[in-house]
Amino acid sequence: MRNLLVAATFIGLAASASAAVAEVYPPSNARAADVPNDGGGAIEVSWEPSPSREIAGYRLTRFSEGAPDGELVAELPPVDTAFTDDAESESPPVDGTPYSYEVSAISPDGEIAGAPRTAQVTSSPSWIHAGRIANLAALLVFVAMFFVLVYRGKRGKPLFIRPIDALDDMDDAVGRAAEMGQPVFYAPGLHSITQPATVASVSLLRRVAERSARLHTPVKVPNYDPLTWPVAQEVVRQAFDRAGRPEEFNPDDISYLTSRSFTYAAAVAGIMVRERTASNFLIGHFYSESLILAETGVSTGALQIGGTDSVAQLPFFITTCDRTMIGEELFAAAALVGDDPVSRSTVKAHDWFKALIMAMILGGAAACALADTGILESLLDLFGVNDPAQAAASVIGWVRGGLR
Amino acid sequence: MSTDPYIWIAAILTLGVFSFLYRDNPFFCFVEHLLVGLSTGYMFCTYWHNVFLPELVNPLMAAPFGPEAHLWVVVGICFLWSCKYVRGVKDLSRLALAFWLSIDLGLAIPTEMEAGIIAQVAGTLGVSFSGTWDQILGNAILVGGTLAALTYFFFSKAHKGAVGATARVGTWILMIGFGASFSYTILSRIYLLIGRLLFLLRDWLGIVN
Amino acid sequence: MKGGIGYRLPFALMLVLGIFFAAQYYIPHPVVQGPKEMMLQWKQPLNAFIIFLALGGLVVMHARKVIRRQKRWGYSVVTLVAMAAMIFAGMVWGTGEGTVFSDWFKNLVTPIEATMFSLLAFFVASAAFRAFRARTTGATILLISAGVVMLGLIPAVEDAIPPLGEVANFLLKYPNTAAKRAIMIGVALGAISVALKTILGIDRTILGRDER
Amino acid sequence: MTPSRFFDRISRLDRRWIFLAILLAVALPFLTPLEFRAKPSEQTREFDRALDAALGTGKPIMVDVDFGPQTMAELEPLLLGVMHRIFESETKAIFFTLMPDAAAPTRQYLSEMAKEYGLEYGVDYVFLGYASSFAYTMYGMGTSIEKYFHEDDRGTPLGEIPIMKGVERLADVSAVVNMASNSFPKFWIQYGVAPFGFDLLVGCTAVNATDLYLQTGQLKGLLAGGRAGAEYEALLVEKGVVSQTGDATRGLGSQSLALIAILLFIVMGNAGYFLGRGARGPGRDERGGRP
Repeated sequence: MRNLLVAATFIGLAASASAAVAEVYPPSNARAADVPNDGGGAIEVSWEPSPSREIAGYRLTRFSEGAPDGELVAELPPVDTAFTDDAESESPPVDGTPYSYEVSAISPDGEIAGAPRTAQVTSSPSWIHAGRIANLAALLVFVAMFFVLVYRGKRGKPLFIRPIDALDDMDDAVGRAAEMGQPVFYAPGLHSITQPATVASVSLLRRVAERSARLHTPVKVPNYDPLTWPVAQEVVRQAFDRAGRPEEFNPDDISYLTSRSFTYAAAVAGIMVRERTASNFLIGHFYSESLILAETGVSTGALQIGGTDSVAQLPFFITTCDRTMIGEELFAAAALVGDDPVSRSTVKAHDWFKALIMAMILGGAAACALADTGILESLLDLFGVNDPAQAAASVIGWVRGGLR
Repeated sequence: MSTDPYIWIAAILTLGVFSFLYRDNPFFCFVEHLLVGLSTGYMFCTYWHNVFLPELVNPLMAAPFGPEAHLWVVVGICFLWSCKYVRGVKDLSRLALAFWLSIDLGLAIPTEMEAGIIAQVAGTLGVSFSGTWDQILGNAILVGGTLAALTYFFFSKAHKGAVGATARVGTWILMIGFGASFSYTILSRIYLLIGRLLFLLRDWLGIVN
Repeated sequence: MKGGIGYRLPFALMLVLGIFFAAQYYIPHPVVQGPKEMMLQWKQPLNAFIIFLALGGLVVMHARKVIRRQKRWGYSVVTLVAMAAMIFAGMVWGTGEGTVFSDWFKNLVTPIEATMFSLLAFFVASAAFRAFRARTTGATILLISAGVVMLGLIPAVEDAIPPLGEVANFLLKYPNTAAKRAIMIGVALGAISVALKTILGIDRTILGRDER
Repeated sequence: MTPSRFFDRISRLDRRWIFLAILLAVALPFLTPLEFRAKPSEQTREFDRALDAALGTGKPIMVDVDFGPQTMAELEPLLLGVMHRIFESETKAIFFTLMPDAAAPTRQYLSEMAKEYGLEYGVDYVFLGYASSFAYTMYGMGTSIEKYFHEDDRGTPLGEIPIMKGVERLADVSAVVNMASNSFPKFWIQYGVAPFGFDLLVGCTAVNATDLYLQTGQLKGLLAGGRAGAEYEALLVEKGVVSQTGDATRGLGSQSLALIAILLFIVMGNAGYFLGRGARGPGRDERGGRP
């Protein structure tokens, strides 16, 4: 409706400005099509601009069985060459009803020239998003690898996984705190427990807590996320139960602080300094405050083990922690921590998929290099491909388009 | 010098935080505890006024069985979660937790695939090898570096021989990246400090214009 | 009890909903998108509710400290009073622009948090001093990369040695991107794997329960 | 004290000395008449050329301000420079924000500018206030601005504001300038420039610039961080738009001194490490560079 008003002002202004009568030609090649990959109720109409030099705008009219005389959909400024008739229209298209559209050009003095009506189209919702099929295919490949390895893990097939140094260091760090008679500190990151990195972090927290419980060492876990807090509390409580020392568990050690990152940083800095934590674990997803936490830990002389999936914070953990789990290492460590054969074998699924990715990158880059040096074209020619230049261009187009 | 009492209070609190750089002290401890109280109070009120009332309580009060009646499920989930604190029915809270976990973890699977894998792979395999020599070299490093760094993340192969050598190059690529990003961050951090110093020197003391 | 329905039901719920939320990404049809949007709408009020519970936990913890006269209990009083004052202001006079609540936020919370943030300027320096030392090959490369970029960022140095800025840009554009991409690919694989393991009930750390 | 003991001491210097040095390095340029001059880089000139081209069209320009008090020191000079440039050329400007924290400072900058240039609200400039759901808003403004900002900051419906006549969507303005401390420029590219194809000019923090450098093709201009702010101030003085440089130029001094201080400390650290080896037993404080 607003489009209408503005175009109307447009036309009015333009009409008063130029009194000369100019002939107006209609736009050409008007066509309508269902918008793909959507939930239905949308039709896209497009056209080539009118050859008239000066037009006031376009008018879009829709015809259907219910409105054989047509209903106005929109009036549009002259720069437009497409319009989507969807839920924002006065009466949105109904799925399953055939519509045809007429696009007409309006001259500055209100003259109207219509293009032939488009063919009839019906909008419909899609069951599959065509642009995401590559994603789905990749996921299915990964899931297949995952299940093959889970199956092999269940059958107890031995497999080699390289040791992750940080895991051993974690045990040593707890031992160090116990020797010094000072608490262990564990920050599970700023994300909710529903995010993968926090899930991995809590798996590691369980190991740290179990070891601490056996060594009579308290674990301080200040939380930023209100949902991670009760889960972390439960995990630590269970660890103390399993170690047979439920009486040593202090629920106040696993506390909720606040969900504002620099308030959290201030409070954590206070805890590190005042509780004199001997070993600090900073594992999970962090933001800019990561360096405040880690540098404060350095100043108290604590042994620090970092691990994060946050690419931007890794440089700070690398410079301030004694050991850092970089990205995927965090997830791998979490999978290996329980010595569960099924969990262990899933790590191998990462490797299989990574090998596939590396092969694709190598192949794609090699194809690009061959194409850019002209070798690809001569190769295709050698194999008797018709129109090698065209073939090479389409291969590279596919590669550069992200294999879609 | 400022006459606004708020500026004075803010300036004193600012100094309290800076005092932590020298060592922990009661003043910083006070500021820290004050901040925790104020910020959690702030969180309570904003969530109450901006989320809890308009998105749950008000729609249900206005029309308990209207179009937003599905929000009763939220009340149900809150109830289940609260069972955590009741002996005997504690297990019911796991249902609520399962709901939370399934949404975010389910969503994470396709979106990680898209942003973390497909976008990154597509950006790497279609690089251009035409242009100036530094662009060609750069793109070669981009492809080779990505492959080497990915090799570092191989867990089911011992890092020995050719794999070990490639993985080693991979760690170097990682280190170059970490070093460069670290340095680039310094600039923005210095400006944060400039901002606080300007507050102290200009807004509070007025010795800088 | 381990195989009991009470233990299994949450896993079943998570399996069904988890697969639904992964699959909806590929299915634009309203039959799928409608329920998805509805459930996503639930997240915000639920989030508010768990925050209220967590704040309750914080109050209980500090109250316990005060009552038991634990170490530094006085500071817990500060926290409790500040929180009560803020909530009182926000509930009685509202939270809009110009209220006491927003004034306190702007003049008390913001400056302290901004100062905490600005401590990073000091910490990047002390971290650089300690970490950028040519001890091992890795550390040497870290040192060189960081040093070159830092030098390139000083205008006077860049004027004196023009290629320095270009080298810094080169490092940032190519090896840095390679490193970031490799990390992101690895993180994505790890995240998908953890999500699958949790949804399928292979990893029961979070939703499991002590069987004793 | 033997030399190796001395160097060992240096390698384990108390970090509070470093803090003191940084404090002095950052504060000195503000307390002393120490002058640092920035030379406008090609990138900064390119930004100005793009802005100049937009101002030359005679259409209003849109400015999206997305930074709060925390990143003000870095981004304020960029925004003020652009504001001077716009109002000096007597171009109409539409301001808005997609970040709640940015509303109050934007209001204040605009009232100062209005005083300086004698601008009339609603005619020469307008502030549309804050809109939530940034991605939807960016995308939606390609088709209708009014749908996302029903009324301006003072509660006037958009239809009644003179400056908004004929400004229906992003295609009706000459360019969008985004001053952001977060990743909003990336979203503008994704949700605005890609589907609707208008001119986007960006001012961002140095931290976020690393991501944007790779997308320079989609930006008409990029000012990254305080250094670009100083360069832009110098450029505006050169063009006679303003009479003297401001905070960013002094900030450039702080930045240079602090970087030099950090570099000196790194050199000291390495010297201490290698020359002080003799005095050091096997120690643990060897962090960094180890994954």
